[in-house]
Amino acid sequence: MTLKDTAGKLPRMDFKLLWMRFTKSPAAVAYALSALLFALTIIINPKGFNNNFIGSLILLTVLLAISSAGQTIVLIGGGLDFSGGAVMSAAAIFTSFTMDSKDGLFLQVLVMCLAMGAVVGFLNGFFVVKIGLPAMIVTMAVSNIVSRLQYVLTAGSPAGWAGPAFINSVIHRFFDVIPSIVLYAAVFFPIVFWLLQRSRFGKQVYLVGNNKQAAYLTGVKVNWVIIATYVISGMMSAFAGILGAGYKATARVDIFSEYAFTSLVAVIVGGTTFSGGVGTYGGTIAGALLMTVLSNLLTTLGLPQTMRDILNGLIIILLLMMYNRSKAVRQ
Amino acid sequence: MIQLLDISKTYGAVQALKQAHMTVAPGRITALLGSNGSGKSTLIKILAGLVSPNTGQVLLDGQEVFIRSGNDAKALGIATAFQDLSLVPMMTVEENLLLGDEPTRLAGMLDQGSIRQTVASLLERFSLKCQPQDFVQTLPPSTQYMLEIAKAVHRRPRVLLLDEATAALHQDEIDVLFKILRQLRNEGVAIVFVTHRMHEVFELCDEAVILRSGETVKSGPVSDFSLDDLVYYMTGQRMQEAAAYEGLTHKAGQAPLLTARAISLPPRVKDITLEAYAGEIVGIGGLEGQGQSDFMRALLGASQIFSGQIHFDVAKAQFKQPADAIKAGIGFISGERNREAMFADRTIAENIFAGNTAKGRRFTFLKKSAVNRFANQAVDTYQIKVGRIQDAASTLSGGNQQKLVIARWIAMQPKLLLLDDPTKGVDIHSRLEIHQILRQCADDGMAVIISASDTDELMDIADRIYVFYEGMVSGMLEGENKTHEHLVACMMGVCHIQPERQEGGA
Amino acid sequence: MSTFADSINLSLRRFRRTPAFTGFILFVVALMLNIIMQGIASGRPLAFFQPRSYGSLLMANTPFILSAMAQSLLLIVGLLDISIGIQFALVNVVCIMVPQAFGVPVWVGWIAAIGASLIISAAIGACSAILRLPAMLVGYAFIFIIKGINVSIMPTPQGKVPRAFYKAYDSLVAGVIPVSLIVLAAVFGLWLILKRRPLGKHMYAVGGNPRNAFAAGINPVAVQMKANLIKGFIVGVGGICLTLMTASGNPLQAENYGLRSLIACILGGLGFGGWGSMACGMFGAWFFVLIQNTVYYFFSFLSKVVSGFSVSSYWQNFVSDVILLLGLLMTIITAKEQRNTLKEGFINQFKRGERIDP
Amino acid sequence: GGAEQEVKKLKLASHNSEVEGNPYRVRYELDIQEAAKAALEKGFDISYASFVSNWDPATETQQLQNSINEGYDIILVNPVASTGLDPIIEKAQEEGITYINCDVEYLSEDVNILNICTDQYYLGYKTASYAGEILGKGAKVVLISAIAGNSANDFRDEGFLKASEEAGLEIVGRYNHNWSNTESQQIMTEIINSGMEFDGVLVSQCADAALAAYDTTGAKLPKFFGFGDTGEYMQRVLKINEAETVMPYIVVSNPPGVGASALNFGINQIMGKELKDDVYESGNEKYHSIYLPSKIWFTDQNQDEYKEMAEAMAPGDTITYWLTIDEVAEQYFK
Ligand SMILES: Nc1ncnc2c1ncn2[C@@H]1O[C@H](COP(=O)(O)OP(=O)(O)OP(=O)(O)O)[C@@H](O)[C@H]1O
Ligand SMILES: Nc1ncnc2c1ncn2[C@@H]1O[C@H](COP(=O)(O)OP(=O)(O)OP(=O)(O)O)[C@@H](O)[C@H]1O
Ligand SMILES: [Mg+2]
Ligand SMILES: [Mg+2]
Repeated sequence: MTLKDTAGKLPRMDFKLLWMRFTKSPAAVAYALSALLFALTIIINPKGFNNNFIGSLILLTVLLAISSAGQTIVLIGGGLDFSGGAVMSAAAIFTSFTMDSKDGLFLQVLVMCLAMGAVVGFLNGFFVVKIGLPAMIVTMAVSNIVSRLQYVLTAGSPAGWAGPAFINSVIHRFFDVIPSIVLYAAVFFPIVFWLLQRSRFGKQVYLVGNNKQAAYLTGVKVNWVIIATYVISGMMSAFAGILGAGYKATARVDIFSEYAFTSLVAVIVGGTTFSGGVGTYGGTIAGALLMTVLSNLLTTLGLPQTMRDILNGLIIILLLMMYNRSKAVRQ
Repeated sequence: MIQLLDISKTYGAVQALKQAHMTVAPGRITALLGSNGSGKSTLIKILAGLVSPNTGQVLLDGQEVFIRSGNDAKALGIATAFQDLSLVPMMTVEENLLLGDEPTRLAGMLDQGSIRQTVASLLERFSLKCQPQDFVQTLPPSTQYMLEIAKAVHRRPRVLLLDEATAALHQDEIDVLFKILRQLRNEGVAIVFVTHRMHEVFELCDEAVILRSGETVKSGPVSDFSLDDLVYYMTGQRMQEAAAYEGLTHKAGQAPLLTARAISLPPRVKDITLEAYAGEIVGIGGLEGQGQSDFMRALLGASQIFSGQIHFDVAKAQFKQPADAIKAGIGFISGERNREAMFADRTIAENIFAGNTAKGRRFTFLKKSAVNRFANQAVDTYQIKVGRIQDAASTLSGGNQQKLVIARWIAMQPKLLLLDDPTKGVDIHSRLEIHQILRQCADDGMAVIISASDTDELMDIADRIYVFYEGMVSGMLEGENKTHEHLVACMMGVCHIQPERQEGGA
Repeated sequence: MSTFADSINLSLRRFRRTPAFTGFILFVVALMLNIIMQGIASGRPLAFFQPRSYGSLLMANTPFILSAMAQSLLLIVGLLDISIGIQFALVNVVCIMVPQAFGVPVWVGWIAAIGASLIISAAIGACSAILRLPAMLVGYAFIFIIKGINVSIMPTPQGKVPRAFYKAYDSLVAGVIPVSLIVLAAVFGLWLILKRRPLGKHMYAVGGNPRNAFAAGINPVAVQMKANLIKGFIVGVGGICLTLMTASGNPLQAENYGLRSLIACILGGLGFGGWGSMACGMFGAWFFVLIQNTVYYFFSFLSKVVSGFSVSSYWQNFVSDVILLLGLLMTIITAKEQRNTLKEGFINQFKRGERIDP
Repeated sequence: GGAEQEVKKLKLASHNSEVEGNPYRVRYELDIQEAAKAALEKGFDISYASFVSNWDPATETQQLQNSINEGYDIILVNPVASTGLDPIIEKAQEEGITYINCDVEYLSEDVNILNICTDQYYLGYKTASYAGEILGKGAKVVLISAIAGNSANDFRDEGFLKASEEAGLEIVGRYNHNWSNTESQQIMTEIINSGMEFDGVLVSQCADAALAAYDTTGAKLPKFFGFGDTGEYMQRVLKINEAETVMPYIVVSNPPGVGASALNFGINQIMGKELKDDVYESGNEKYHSIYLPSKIWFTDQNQDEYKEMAEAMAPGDTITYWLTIDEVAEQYFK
């Protein structure tokens, strides 16, 4: 039975079909769940429905979504990048150090941070391809060294502040609601979308992630593509780090290290799988939104830290259950 | 003894079985036939406990039974050799053969002595030359399939299910297997035998059950059917005689598109010289493992030759990786489609477009509609049966998956197309279609090099056949030399046939 | 004579093919470095061989080594658990709080602690084996859950272990064998038995390919659950060792054993699913421990010879981490034979049953 | 006081649970180094080595054991946890090593070691009392603590609660930032988002990041903020209150120099001096803990004297100072 057969029949059937398609799209479900949790937050605490809330929701979502972009690409390509947090922190330190409360240095910072991200990404990719050990372990090792270097180079106490105009370009509120970071998103999101969905490179990433051997024999330069995903991931993390410096105004060593895991959770909740070859950036954005709303809800509930931790863990398990159950052996 | 009644099974939107039924009697070998995607494997897996049917009953000795796991099947005396194997590649031969069935002694510790003995006798019975301590993944496919069967037979089943067990076997192995199967039949074992090779049906089987699109269309004693009948029930069409092809296609004086001279690539390829002209189909024959695959991969640049020269399209060609070869206009289709060709989680459209994806500038804008148009065109041209082109490629049956892979390359219009045993496990009907497609390509000026494990197929499709034996060309069959007898003789290495035209032969 | 040499040669060649070879080489290298460095730093060439010296090294690191050994079981069945570290803290907390709250003898606390570890392991097993969720993120989620539980049971670090107990744990049997070594040997003995039982084979099969194991009549879920429970038991033992070492309770400790044990296992030659053995985890963990110890002595030595040299402590971490990366690089040479298997195994771990065999 | 002229060599091992990413601990180690150098004047040539356990009790134990084996004279420990080192302390003392615990209080009655800590209770108490002064009775505050289960945090919380009660402040929400800047900013953002009404924010350090949340959300500043002690925090509050008092705040120092002070306690002990009888009065006799009062604090009212110091600091740096050998001798020894 194909689509055409059902199309003419009762509208109820259409609904069923739509429902089926909806449940098959992790991004759609993640958005729906976000809306649900958002509504729940508001119901529990009606005062929470204010400009601040909406604004910072958008701000945090965008920041998380940008820092998860690289991870999305790497995971689709069949890898895993644990160095996102360390690269972000390094970029943030570099940004506040270089800007040192002065404006007009954005381009210089951008170029140098992206270069740094690319170098770390290249090391990741190169070692993953050459050492041939699981990406998780290799990138973790590289990430540790990036963290240690931050320390060695700043003596543990990085100096300087991000430039005021730059800070403003991240956190300014349009109409008191929309944070100006959306301007960055307006450039960044389409680039990622194009890269993954509308470029030959993106398609190659999907093929490599799905079946490396087949991709190789089909003429894809597999190692090149794998290394490129890590390089791009490093650059995107570095970019996220720059924005992070704007968000935080100043940086510390390892300030964004938690993003290594939070971004991974956002990506996975957004429907990208560990096995590679499957996933979309739209899903990741939805996952980032969901994680942000969830964190807000937990704060709204005002539970003690222990309960908050337990609930947080349980909810991650629940979210994983929605999409990330691997197939049963018996069908 | 075993009866399946009204079995239905759907995978998402695909209906694999529609109220299929089958009866298997003890002491009989039942052929389970059907074209690709007709649901044979699904039926087997239901009996093996790997697939749960949506509706229907399984009766064993008249009693309804529920097979929910491999363990249930084992308890009921059902053993299976799967089409896609059930060995654990990182474990040894010994461990695999006895997996789930290990003999123990005191306090549940493994009984090493009895393990060693059992395995040795099993290996001998199946004339297997591998060592008990070899890791399975290091063994050639045919040995792995024999192990799979040996493992099933070792269980001393009442019901033995063999899903395309012979697809990857050599003739000598098939002989061993048939001997054992006949023996088991005499012992009263009920055997279900799935195959696409019709002569095996007549040679070995007593009963036949024929599936078409998941329905049982016909069953009865094999003696009631002719070959034509079988094909008719499987496909719903009478077989058309493929017009036997004769004569050379390349004109004298035409320069060869590809020349491979004295290629060596240890350990399998020792000294191969071969030419291919635009517009012809060159066959590569030989027993499995005589260097065919390695040679093709060397042409593609997937492995580097040790010595020799390759000229492609006039220029000297020493490709470092497949990407370079493909850029130069070579296409490659592997018969190992799951491992080397399919992108199972990606859509049908993306799979068809894959060749195009790999080629060209990486950071340009790709229109979605362009991809879809390309895919739709291929689907129409090659009559691939798909639901929607946005469905995952894994929803297609084996034969259609293979057509998809072929479509992927042909749509790219390469100058030279390499096919490594592309019709393994593809049914007669689809196979003919694929042959027609290849012939069309050759007529349009493509050079096609195809290796096949099936001699009939080679005879049917190839203009010239190079026969490989132990890494060398034992014969080049052409014109009147191209006979079945010559082919088999060269395959066994007992005969050398070299055309005069070829100066630098082996 | 020559046959003896041959047989040695043969077993050596066979050993090179085993996954544990990688870890073993790293272990030997690290051990040599440690012996030399410690000898130089302390001015007594054989300082390492003093029972007190290696005894305290063993005593302090037995929990971590056990964490890697427990982790290796999970890797063999194709799972992993990064919350293994905080589970040690859970065991520790229960060990301390049960006697303190109910006035029962210490050993009752121990049994309760092993019970708690088994329950948590069963819950994690249920998520990864029965619900089939990605094991790494299950572990991540459980880090939160277990932390919450730990702090609920024991809001602040506290508690005591009777002196006799921790003195006994830190003692040497016959003056040369540390008690902790006996614990390690006992757990490893458990593995040797396990390996020679059908369950051991089934673990490899399930890790290698769950679908095919299932087809062979093995219940992958049951095997993975059993592996989780055995892991839980080892964690329980390790947690008790931790408790005896620190002689008190701390709800938030040892968290980083989770990721570190994983790295140790991979360094030691384990693959994700069906490849390697507990020996790999053990050697990998030893490598970790010995390198850390060596770096200690290295810097201690520097501060001695270079007058006015004050060690900025972050250099120690930097150097340790660089050595770990070098260790990973070194596996290119040591694990040549197992390289490809490992790569495939990693994909396999997430694809579960989707694997297409050669 | 032994021979002033003769130089006595001493080997010092500083054991710390963390350095990386923690400016406080960085400064802590630097201060110890400086204090060690300064001791030369008193005739002690101190070689310094430091070891970091990265929050792993096993590594800590092993490193301590190594230090004992290596024959260090003074072992200064900022421990991973406030319990769990009894066995190793016993060994150290058997070897005659001067073992001093500092910063994170070590809570064991079974061993007799000196605990030199900053008075954590006071930090919370001072903050909440000043908040009470500013906000008045019945005002609402939120309390963001550090890590639940950490002893320093718990002491501070006691102080916060006690003073809040005395001043009649109502605590309308309690949260944790787990000593993470990122979490601190996130949690403050979420508190603001929740639309909850409160007048002041009581926060157990990481105040800079919490304050940054007001920038990023664009919300109206609260009527009170405290406490923090980093360059970033001080620079932020000074800027906010540059022209006039916009947001009352408090800076209370939790000096990383406490380690250096502790070293000087040890040196005094090595000199053979004895502690005064009343040293535990403002401490805890049970654990032999001496609580050093926080010497520097300032608010919006007396900020001018501290402006110069604050502006010269790196954002992550904290206010530091320590007691010299003589100061320690004078204040705490007979
Ligand atoms: N796991 C699956 N998911 C979705 N569809 C499936 C799956 N397995 C089989 N199918 C579909 O079910 C149908 C029957 O497949 P089955 O494997 O039983 O065919 P078959 O007769 O064994 O074919 P072949 O001769 O090619 O092996 C096919 O259309 C196939 O695409
Ligand atoms: N999945 C597997 N199947 C079969 N053999 C394996 C598998 N994994 C590893 N092996 C091989 O089998 C050997 C088991 O024998 P051996 O006793 O030498 O193991 P080991 O690595 O030394 O571990 P241990 O010391 O714990 O027994 C492994 O070391 C390895 O070489
Ligand atoms: Mg089939
Ligand atoms: Mg062994």
